[in-house]
Amino acid sequence: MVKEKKSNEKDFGKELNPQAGYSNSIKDFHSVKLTKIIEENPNIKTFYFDKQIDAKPGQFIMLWLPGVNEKPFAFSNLGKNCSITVQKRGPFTEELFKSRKGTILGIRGPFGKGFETKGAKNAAIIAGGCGIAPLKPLAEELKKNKSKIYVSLGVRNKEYLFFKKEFKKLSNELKIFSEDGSVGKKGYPTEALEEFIKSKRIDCVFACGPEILLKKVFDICEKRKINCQLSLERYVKCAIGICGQCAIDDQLVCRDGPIFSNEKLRRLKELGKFSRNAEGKKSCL
Amino acid sequence: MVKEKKSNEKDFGKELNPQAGYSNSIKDFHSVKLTKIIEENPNIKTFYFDKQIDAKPGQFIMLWLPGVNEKPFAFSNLGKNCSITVQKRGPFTEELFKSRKGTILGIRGPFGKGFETKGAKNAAIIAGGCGIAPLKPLAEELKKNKSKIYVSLGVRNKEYLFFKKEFKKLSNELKIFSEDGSVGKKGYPTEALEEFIKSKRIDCVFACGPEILLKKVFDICEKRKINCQLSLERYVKCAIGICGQCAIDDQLVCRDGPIFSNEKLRRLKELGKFSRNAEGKKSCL
Amino acid sequence: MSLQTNIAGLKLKSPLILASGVVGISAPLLKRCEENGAGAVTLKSIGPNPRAGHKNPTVLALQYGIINAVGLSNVGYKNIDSEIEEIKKILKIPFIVSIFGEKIKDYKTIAAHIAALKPNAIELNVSCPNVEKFGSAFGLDAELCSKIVSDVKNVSGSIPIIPKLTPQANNIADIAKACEDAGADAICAINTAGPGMVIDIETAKPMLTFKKGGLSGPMIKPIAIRCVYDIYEKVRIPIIGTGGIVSGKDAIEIMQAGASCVGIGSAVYYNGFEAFGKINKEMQAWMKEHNYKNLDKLRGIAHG
Amino acid sequence: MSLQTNIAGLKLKSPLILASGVVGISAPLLKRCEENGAGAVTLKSIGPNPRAGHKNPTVLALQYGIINAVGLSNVGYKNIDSEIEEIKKILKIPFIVSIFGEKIKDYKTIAAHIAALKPNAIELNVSCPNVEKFGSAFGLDAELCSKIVSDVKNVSGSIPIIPKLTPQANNIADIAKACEDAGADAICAINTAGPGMVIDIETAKPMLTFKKGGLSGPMIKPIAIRCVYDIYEKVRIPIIGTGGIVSGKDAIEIMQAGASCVGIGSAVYYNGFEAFGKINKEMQAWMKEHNYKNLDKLRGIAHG
Ligand SMILES: Cc1cc2nc3c(=O)[nH]c(=O)nc-3n(C[C@H](O)[C@H](O)[C@H](O)COP(=O)(O)OP(=O)(O)OC[C@H]3O[C@@H](n4cnc5c(N)ncnc54)[C@H](O)[C@@H]3O)c2cc1C
Ligand SMILES: Cc1cc2nc3c(=O)[nH]c(=O)nc-3n(C[C@H](O)[C@H](O)[C@H](O)COP(=O)(O)OP(=O)(O)OC[C@H]3O[C@@H](n4cnc5c(N)ncnc54)[C@H](O)[C@@H]3O)c2cc1C
Ligand SMILES: Cc1cc2nc3c(=O)[nH]c(=O)nc-3n(C[C@H](O)[C@H](O)[C@H](O)COP(=O)(O)O)c2cc1C
Ligand SMILES: Cc1cc2nc3c(=O)[nH]c(=O)nc-3n(C[C@H](O)[C@H](O)[C@H](O)COP(=O)(O)O)c2cc1C
Ligand code: FES
Ligand code: FES
Repeated sequence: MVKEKKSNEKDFGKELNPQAGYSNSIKDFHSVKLTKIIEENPNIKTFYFDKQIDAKPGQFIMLWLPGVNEKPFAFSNLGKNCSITVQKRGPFTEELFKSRKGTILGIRGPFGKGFETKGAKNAAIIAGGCGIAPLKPLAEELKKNKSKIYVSLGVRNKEYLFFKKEFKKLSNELKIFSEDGSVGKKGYPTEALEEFIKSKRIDCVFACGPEILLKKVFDICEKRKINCQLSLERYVKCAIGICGQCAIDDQLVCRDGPIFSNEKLRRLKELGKFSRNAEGKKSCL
Repeated sequence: MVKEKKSNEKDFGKELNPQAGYSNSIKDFHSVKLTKIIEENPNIKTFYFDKQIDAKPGQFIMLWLPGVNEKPFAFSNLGKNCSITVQKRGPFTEELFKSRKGTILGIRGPFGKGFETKGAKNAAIIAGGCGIAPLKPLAEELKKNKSKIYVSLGVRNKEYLFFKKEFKKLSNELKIFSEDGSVGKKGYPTEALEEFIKSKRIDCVFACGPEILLKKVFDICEKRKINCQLSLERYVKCAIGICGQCAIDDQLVCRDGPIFSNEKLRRLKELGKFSRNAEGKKSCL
Repeated sequence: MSLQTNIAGLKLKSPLILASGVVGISAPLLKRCEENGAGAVTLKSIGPNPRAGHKNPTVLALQYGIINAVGLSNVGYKNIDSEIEEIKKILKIPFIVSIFGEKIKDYKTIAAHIAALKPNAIELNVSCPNVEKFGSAFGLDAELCSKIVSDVKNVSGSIPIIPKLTPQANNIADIAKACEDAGADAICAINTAGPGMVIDIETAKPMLTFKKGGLSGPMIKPIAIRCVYDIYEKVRIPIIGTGGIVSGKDAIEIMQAGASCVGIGSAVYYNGFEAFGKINKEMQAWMKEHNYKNLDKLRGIAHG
Repeated sequence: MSLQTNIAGLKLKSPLILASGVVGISAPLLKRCEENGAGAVTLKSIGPNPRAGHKNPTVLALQYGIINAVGLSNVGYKNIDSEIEEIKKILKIPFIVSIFGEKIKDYKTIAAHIAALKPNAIELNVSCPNVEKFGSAFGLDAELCSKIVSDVKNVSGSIPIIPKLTPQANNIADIAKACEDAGADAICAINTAGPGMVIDIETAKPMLTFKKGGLSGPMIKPIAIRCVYDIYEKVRIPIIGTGGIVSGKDAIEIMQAGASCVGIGSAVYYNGFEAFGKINKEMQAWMKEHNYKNLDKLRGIAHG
């Protein structure tokens, strides 16, 4: 279902115009300026870039803070005012949160395969935490396709919720859950899924968020024989399918994913169980 | 007049299809098999290749005898049955004369600019020695353009004449000269030029052959204010405009030439005077 | 028509061997290479201690190749046993374990540990910067290479030993010879070339966090061909020719230069795991066209 | 906006300097570079004796660069006087004479002869294989480089001396430092990389008659950037950054790495003599966009 970018063959030795660029420059690299930074809430900011980058919902970029590090983030807005929405977590995101409008950064991408929205007439969207971010452009595309959209968002607490207004507009129905009940219902966003499936003739489920959540979504979909497309996360280094770091079983999240659907998910023994750190060491999720 | 290939920019990092070719292979290189070898006379042979190479009359290739050397030769037939016609002169051509049908060689090219035939209604063709070779495809193109064609060929003696039949067919008038009178008139092919100019309203003169001949043609054309296009020879090494070896004044025969017309020829102080050997040493012609 | 080869006693159904450090960090990924047509696979180099490697960016695709400074991220040889057991369980083709040392003596220690796990061969990555020789690689020094090889041969029993050389050594053929004399069973050449650096001019910063990185892919093929050619003139043990091989014709070229097998690294970027099948097919097409029944007569014929 | 630069006492209107061996064999060709915007030009290296060089093919364009084994064809330093007189007559921009030796002592002899002709600078090509050290280049050995530079400084008077280094030296920065200590006025880096080899698989023959050749053009730019970066960290004399520069942005990149001037070689293949004007224009466009009035603040900023 999800469209495969089978090879980089066509990029291979792609015509380089010395008029415009460098000789032997980095592929898919864009120097970008931050044009706008929106504080969605104390822990989450949206960073807008000054370059239009053609991408599909679910695809991601590698954001480079020169001299610091480079990490993966999914698009939260596509097209002319493209953006990423980031949750502060550790050293990299903390450093990123210090940057201002006008700061120049680098991004590589887009990478990976995006969501496939064709054929989804009644779509359910299940998101947890900053997994909410890439599902907004997905909802926009679904809306453009005239799909019906049923959304369930889950967050730790009030302070982690974002894109509520946007999803309100985009969806036919929106449910919100929080772990502490500070916003929406107390509980987890999967709770709404069974209900959606029962009452809304859901034909495709899209989900992004913590892997326990995703595993749950997958199990429900398998039981109900419904298509699902999950956006998986693994430690991403090269993003070009060469270092192997982002593997889940024999699949590379950066290139075969990050979006996976039922047929492949079924084969993944590590789903919801193991992950790999920067050394390549496997550990339990 | 002559169309310039201004830059190799568009070749720069030209799409490489790993399906078809190598990574980082030689540009413009063709592995060819000799499909036919015609002995035009004891000193001259025509070698046909099994590859179609798109080229214009006057352009040349570098012919590679693996492990031996690589030297420049102009096309004597274009299109599907392309060929070069070679006069035996020294070690390289002697070695080449030993090759058989089926031999595999390499060629690089086409290089240089070709003759520009547009606008030539009454064309004179003056050729000396193996300079006859590239002027046959030129005559064919002129004929296709419906130009009138007046040809004067000069050779050392009977044993060096070739393409007589072909030129007979192609031309409106054909004159032949030899140094010893063993074929045609005794004398030099320039002798017919003044006469052609006088009686045939010649508007463009094409010439190839020894530089003394070319200088003579040029002087006549300048005096009469007639366009001319001369195919010059210099020691060609790289053929890609980088080693400088083929220079005549500030022009590179391999890239700016080998065809030059009046405006440029006028500026060439070395025309008919100096040439450079493989060391780069200038010497009198 | 057969693509079968032998190298250092191993029988391969294809001469294509996954190069170390490229996707080869786990049993399932190696299995996927096998399924796609690899004749053998090499694990990412394993060292004395767990290492996270350098900070990202560590691997960048250039127009004509790849630049990397992964920094030898690895779990450490003490933590690799279960992965190797898994590999032995699921893989049908031979697998090679690549090891590196921060100090000379590390090679012996790690090789002894790895040999006990019975891989089909051990590759010695002597091409990484190190502490003992002020940051330059062991692979630049014939004597050190010789010492490392004989140290390892003392503990590796019947397992073939394959030193992997760096093109930064100006006398790569002499180094290969020293390795052969010390008992090496094959040579792998080459590791990445350069090193190189790429600066983002907008921020005026080197793009790799480690600043410099090794070059691989199409742009280094001429260097790999030259190295294999030079080594072939000096040694009799077989060579795994590695560097910029992305097509069947590339593979033929490096075998004509003297390689018995062909390492496949960056090609996985250009064509994904399908690179193996693609190159196998292209080799067969070329062989058919030229009436080769097998690869035996191809090796080293450019020296003729 | 100005592209003016100073290097070793020479004032250039553009930092672009024609690299040695590329079209620069005669006064009219150098003049054409000037007319197209070169800030200075370098002649093809001149040696002790007339040499025809290797048999063709000697220069081949690859997909991503050029491979050459011209073999130092030249007329010999005793036959260059009239060409240099002609150059002095018609050229307005500075010109640099590149020399090479087959033996150490050649450099001194040739430099003395050339210095008398008063070129604007003398470049020492220490990057060619030679007889004395078993076919490897003088440029691999810091001591030999130091000796060559001080020998030449003894006979060159006030004429600036610019050793040109090879990236085959693993410690290129140390070699640059040795040259600086011996009195060099600037460093040119880099000469060709590799060497490489290309085999035609249909005839199974190396395509260069000399078999191996040096690599230049876009594919070596990351190596050139790294070398210039390393050298800049160790020496204070200016650097002519050379290797794979074909665009204005490339030129900016190598200056950010530490170059004061930029060598232009293979770019002449990609864009003809117009390469100079093109790169000048692109540099100016970039500078305008980034509010640079001149090049002073650009140099070495990637080290910040
Ligand atoms: C395909 C993909 C898309 C992503 N999209 C978003 C997004 O839109 N918004 C967002 O806030 N986050 C997103 N992430 C996660 C984001 O990459 C991490 O939050 C970020 O790297 C944390 O870095 P840190 O230094 O701030 O925190 P650290 O303290 O270093 O790490 C915190 C956690 O982040 C994860 N992480 C760290 N480094 C990486 C890495 N290189 N690759 C993957 N995960 C890593 C680990 O789970 C780690 O436990 C995405 C991850 C992937 C793989
Ligand atoms: C653009 C161009 C087109 C040519 N087309 C033809 C052609 O169609 N038919 C043909 O017979 N000859 C042609 N020549 C000349 C041909 O290249 C020489 O005849 C050949 O190189 C002789 O080599 P040799 O070893 O046999 O003789 P040698 O004894 O080496 O040389 C004989 C003479 O050939 C010339 N020559 C030698 N090497 C070269 C070189 N690398 N470049 C240019 N001239 C050289 C010199 O004038 C020399 O004096 C052409 C030359 C040029 C430059
Ligand atoms: C991302 C990456 C990581 C690598 N890691 C290792 C490694 O750990 N050990 C090793 O010996 N070689 C390593 N290499 C070098 C490759 O094995 C191979 O020798 C080199 O890339 C040249 O081959 P290629 O052009 O086919 O990629 C690595 C190469 C790349 C691109
Ligand atoms: C055909 C050719 C001939 C060269 N000849 C010389 C030479 O004689 N002396 C020298 O110092 N460098 C010589 N070089 C090296 C260049 O001067 C330059 O250092 C190298 O090509 C890298 O720069 P580029 O990538 O801009 O070409 C030559 C390069 C080429 C391509
Ligand atoms: S991050 Fe390197 S293979 Fe996916
Ligand atoms: S032959 Fe090299 S420039 Fe023309």
